[in-house]
Amino acid sequence: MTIDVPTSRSHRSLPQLQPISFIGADGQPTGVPTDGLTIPSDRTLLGLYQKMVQVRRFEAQVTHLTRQGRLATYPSAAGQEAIEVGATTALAPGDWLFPTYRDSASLLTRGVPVTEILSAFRGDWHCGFDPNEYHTSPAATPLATQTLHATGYAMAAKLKGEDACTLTFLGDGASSEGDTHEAFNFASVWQTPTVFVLANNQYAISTPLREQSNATMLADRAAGYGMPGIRVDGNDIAAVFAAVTAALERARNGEGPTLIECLTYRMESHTNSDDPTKYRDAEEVEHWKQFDPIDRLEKHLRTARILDDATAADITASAEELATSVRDAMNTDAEVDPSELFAYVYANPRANLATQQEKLEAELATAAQP
Amino acid sequence: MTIDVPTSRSHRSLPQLQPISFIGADGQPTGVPTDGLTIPSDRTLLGLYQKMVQVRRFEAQVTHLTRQGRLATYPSAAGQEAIEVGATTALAPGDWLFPTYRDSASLLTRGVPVTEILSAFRGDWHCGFDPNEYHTSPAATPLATQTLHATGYAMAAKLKGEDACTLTFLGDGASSEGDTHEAFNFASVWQTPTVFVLANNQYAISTPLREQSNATMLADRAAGYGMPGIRVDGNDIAAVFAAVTAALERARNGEGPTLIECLTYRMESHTNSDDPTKYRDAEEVEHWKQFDPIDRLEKHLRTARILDDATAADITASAEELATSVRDAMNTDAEVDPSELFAYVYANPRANLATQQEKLEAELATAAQP
Amino acid sequence: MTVTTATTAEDAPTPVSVTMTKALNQALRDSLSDDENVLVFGEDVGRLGGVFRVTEGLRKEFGPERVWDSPLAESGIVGTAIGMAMAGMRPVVEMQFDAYAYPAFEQIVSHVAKMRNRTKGKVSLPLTIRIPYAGDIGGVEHHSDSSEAYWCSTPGLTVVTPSNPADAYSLLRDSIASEDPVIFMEPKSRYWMKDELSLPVQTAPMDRAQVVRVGSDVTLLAYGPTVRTALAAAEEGAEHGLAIEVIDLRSLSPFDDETVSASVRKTTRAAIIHEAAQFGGYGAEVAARVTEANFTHLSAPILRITGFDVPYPSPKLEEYFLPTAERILDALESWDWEL
Amino acid sequence: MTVTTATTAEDAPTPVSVTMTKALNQALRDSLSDDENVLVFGEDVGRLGGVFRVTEGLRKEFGPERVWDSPLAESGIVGTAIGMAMAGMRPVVEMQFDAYAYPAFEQIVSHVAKMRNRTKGKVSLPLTIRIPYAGDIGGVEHHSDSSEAYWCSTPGLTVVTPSNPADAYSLLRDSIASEDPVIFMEPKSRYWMKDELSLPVQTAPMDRAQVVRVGSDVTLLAYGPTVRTALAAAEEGAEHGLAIEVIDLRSLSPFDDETVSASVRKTTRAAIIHEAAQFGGYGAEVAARVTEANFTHLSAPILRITGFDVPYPSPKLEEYFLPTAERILDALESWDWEL
Ligand SMILES: Cc1ncc(C[n+]2csc(CCOP(=O)(O)OP(=O)(O)O)c2C)c(N)n1
Ligand SMILES: Cc1ncc(C[n+]2csc(CCOP(=O)(O)OP(=O)(O)O)c2C)c(N)n1
Ligand SMILES: [Mg+2]
Ligand SMILES: [Mg+2]
Repeated sequence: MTIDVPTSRSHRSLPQLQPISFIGADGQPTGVPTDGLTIPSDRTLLGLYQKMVQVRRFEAQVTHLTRQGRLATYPSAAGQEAIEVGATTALAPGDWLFPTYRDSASLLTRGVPVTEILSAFRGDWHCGFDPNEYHTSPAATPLATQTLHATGYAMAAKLKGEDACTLTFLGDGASSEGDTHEAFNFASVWQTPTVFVLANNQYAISTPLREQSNATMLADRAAGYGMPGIRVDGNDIAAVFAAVTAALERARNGEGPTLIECLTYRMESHTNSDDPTKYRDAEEVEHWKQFDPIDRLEKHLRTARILDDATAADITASAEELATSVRDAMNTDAEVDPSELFAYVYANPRANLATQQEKLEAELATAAQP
Repeated sequence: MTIDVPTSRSHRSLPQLQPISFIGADGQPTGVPTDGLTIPSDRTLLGLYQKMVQVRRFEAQVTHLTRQGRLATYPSAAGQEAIEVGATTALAPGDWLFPTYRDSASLLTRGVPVTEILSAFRGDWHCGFDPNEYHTSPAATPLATQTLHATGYAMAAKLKGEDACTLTFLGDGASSEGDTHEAFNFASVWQTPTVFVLANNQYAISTPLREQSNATMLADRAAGYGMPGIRVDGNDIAAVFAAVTAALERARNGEGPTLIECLTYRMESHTNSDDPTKYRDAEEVEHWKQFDPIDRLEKHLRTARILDDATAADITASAEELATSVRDAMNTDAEVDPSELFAYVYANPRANLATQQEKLEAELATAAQP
Repeated sequence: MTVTTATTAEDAPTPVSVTMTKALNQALRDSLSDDENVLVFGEDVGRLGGVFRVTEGLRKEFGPERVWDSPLAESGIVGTAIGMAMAGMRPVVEMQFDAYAYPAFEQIVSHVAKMRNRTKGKVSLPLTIRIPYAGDIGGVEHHSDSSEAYWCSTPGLTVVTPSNPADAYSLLRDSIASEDPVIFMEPKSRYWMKDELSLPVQTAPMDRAQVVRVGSDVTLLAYGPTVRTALAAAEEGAEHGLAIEVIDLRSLSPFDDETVSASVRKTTRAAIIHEAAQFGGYGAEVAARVTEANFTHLSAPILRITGFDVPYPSPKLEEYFLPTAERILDALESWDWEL
Repeated sequence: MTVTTATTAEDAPTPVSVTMTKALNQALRDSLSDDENVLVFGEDVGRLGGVFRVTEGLRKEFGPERVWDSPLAESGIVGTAIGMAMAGMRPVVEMQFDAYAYPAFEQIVSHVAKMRNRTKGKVSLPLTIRIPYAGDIGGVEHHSDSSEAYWCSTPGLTVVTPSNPADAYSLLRDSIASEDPVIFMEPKSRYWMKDELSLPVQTAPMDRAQVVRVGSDVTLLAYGPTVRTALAAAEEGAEHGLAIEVIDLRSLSPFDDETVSASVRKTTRAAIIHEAAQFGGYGAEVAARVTEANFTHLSAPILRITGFDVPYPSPKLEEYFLPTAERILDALESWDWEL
């Protein structure tokens, strides 16, 4: 006679080893089993392609401006465009996005204006946009903390009977933080409509994945929470988009959260102040170039005759337009108002802040005198 | 062409669904597959039986004294004796144990004197014993924090080339804390000789397991760290002892950590100030009585003719002796010395503490005057 | 000191004896009734009604979609509460004991405190974090911390603490209604304190201190668990001809400079009483700011009568650690009263 | 202000220009060489040498078994360091930025600070937690916190902070050698500050403050990043005939009452300067205790010249937030100098 503990009927299996991928690095179908996912239509892929080209141009431009000193710092997602664009595009407008410092490209995809995206990195103000307008949380810098916000937001939506799902990005490094565990667990216990998109770019600053985790894959974590986990080629936007779309559909149907591990590689340094030669070889970076997310989609679209030279030229032109607008935006220095230091700390006004503000204003007035 | 990410050859599989159990609740062999574990010898089982009887008597006696007000509070492990005794006995003397508030029985098994175990609950001093003497950390109250200490200690042992392993207990509730995740991850990445014994007693105070986790089983977590996980019937000490022994052997061989989930049930209230009728039925408690760890081992040992009435009487007598010594120990009130408030805070003496101590001593001297 | 809401003579409710626990419970019940966005969750706050029974009966009354037991993880509790508040809810979460808020420290300090500021006021977080604090109940280690200094030194947080049932009700309702996130600190040793009271009750505004005993010789500043101690000292002082004024701070952040300065300018002497250790404790801020604002009016330095600079002790040593009425009176004697 | 270890004239090393980063690096190197129990680990401290390059070259020199990159989890880093210290090691861990020590808050406050006390001295935790703190380097949000108040109000912790390369070396070596756990706070904006120096160097004992400029009119108390600011103010003050004494506190906990009181009794006026917000900041403790100990000697209240009571601002607003030499001199003017 053995003990009988009720066994939950939750999701329990380890993801397939081979990352799901529709379009190979050579632009050809990979033939990898797809775990029920279907490749997006060529129309959809063309749209995603266009956005990726824009995003890449954006990243390049901002990185350049940062080197010139127009921005204090900038963490580029160059090389990870398929994740930024693929995951974000799958969202409905009413869904909420919970990005990190690395995800400016997702903000761009979400429609946040350039100056508002770059506010933090230019040093104007922490969050430059109105989260409620774009249904997008301020980009989180304290790692993994946003995974819990995404879970909580989704829980509220669920309780209110609203349709909104949440999607949050996190990195391979952030996956080691306690908050990530707590978010996975809360989301699965509460069956919140949340999608966790783990951009596994092989490094947390200088720390390689093998010193971050001993798991065969990070998506293996999901089973321990009774949550579906899946691993996709994060440089194949068809796979990313399909996986996120399917996860959002499940979420909307009340079937709870999903963990999607997207394998990718950070092509740039961590931020402009990083020196990647200290911890990785030029060959490794070279090696990853062949898996470029844009190249392969371009090959696919050209083979499928969805993309021709004229369209490609239009797309490049519109990306150049964006780059110009970024340059222009960063050329005019934003005015900052020292009084704003005190304006938003509390909803209920405080005497000590008022006094300090007066002092500062008096000081500035004196300094302004001839 | 698909991306090629090196795949770690770490442990990757979900544990068998049926908890490993040698001796069924009826004292008969269960026939459950044992995943390579072997049942301990009857000699060993007799020793374990004796310790469990002692431990149960201890828990009953202390609970009784607590109800009488001799102790401030007491979290009993009644019903969980197989885990306390089975896991602790498997340790070598040089190994280190990292217990929690629930694990007084493991301290007893480790040889810590009764008054030193109960110091904290009687309100004398936080930790009543010398951790270095018993190779046992102070019992941790902040949940899950000790899992990291166990991992760190094991890492130091590994770095020093010492043979010591570490074992830590944690509960189903504690498994939700971020620290648990971090400990599993650090231990597996560093391949430390650590055994995590998760006593899943179905409740965290009032919170039932299904609101704590949506996983099929908590042992499923292990795969996500590339660590072996196993689930055993935590009320079958043969299974617990075998699993911990095997895990310690692997650990000593440099094969890294193991997670062992032990299914069990907390027969008493959380502590004496808890009221379990608010969250669980009497029937549920009744139901679990049939899986009692001591009853079944007694049946087995009697069937195997390892235990006869005379030995059983000896064992009961020695448990009674222990109970008497507990009563005696708790009847004499420990002296406390107010100056000790200041004695151990810092190794380097501090002027502010000296001043405060002087003040307190002056105050006490005045109060003592007729 | 407490005022019931205005009612006509006929339907004025008869005051009954109410514990602080009951008052808090009623405040949660009334907030849950009045605003469907209010949610209550945390460890054991559902079926059990919390380890101190503050949430007793609420799950039954409002259902598990409004009041529920969360998994055991404080960062998770606060972190998800942040998300819920972003979605327009007003979560009220419980940290089971003071030291068990520490796992949530990053979420509280880096997000709860800063969200409104970083979004230029676009996102408020109207959430309430209930923290039972302080000692004097014979708790084992890690169960008697007084963590107010951590929260008070964090810009963006509002920190309040009641010392009696009426304030417990009123301050908790105001905290839940506030657009700013509030750290609501509940003095464990006063949970079972009773007052004659009829609920609902609205006491002073949540950012004001209250003079709870008038005196002309000394001002004692106290909050939460030490208000009773200060009142006892005042009582005893009176027997020796010392007229002690006692102020219950109620709001630790913001600090009510106006009320306190008025009193100190009258008495010219003040002491702050708290359980937490002295070094870097909240009393340091009180002493520093009250001195700065009233330096020329002071006849003596502001004293801090507090716990010692050591970790909170085990139960048998508590009595030596905690500030008592005697210790307060002894300390007052240390002043040079001729000045 | 700095003293090189005694050597004979011949083999006295020639002082060279050393940054604080380099001095810290050398202190780690020398500690690793001298004691095989010293371990260095944390996020990116290995191959990269830390984001501020403080651990540069150490992995190469001592191997990945002494110096290595850990998984990214601060509670994990401190929690495992505790276990290692229990096993007799002397871990030195890095929190990458000040706000990223918060996930480790529970491990630091509930264990690091208390282990020795709870075991009656049987288990010491000789571990050093390095925390780069404060702002003035144009960091984005969460990269410029000054968290010293949290640690200083926690009994059981020792908190030190250097303001110059020589102290950086000496204090770090002393911290690693200490049986008590030390929070070692490194002022980010001073990392690249250079001094002529020959290492090794032993400056004042780690629990002592240092008078770094002598004056008779006012005492400025500063630490870490604000020492330079205070010295600049003193320089400027001298031009206006104000003789300002500057004390570098160095040790925040314990506080060197002796050195500070001696100075304050001489000058009768003091101000404490820090970057952190004022309310509940470390300056409150300084003002409170110095006032209490020297009340009758003071001609004016102790001023706190600090950051405002708001979250640390984004880079473009930093200059308005940070205490400057001008703001210090302005504040001193607010005193009634006739008193
Ligand atoms: C809690 C916390 N600890 C440390 C840091 C400092 N930090 C910023 S980014 C980073 C690496 C993150 O790596 P990963 O999660 O893989 O994301 P990636 O940068 O590769 O996109 C670190 C350590 C932080 N932001 N938050
Ligand atoms: C960090 C932390 N949070 C909350 C608590 C309060 N607490 C003490 S025991 C307990 C339940 C623990 O449940 P579990 O881990 O299953 O262990 P069990 O008591 O069942 O043995 C809680 C919530 C604590 N001690 N530490
Ligand atoms: Mg990464
Ligand atoms: Mg349990």
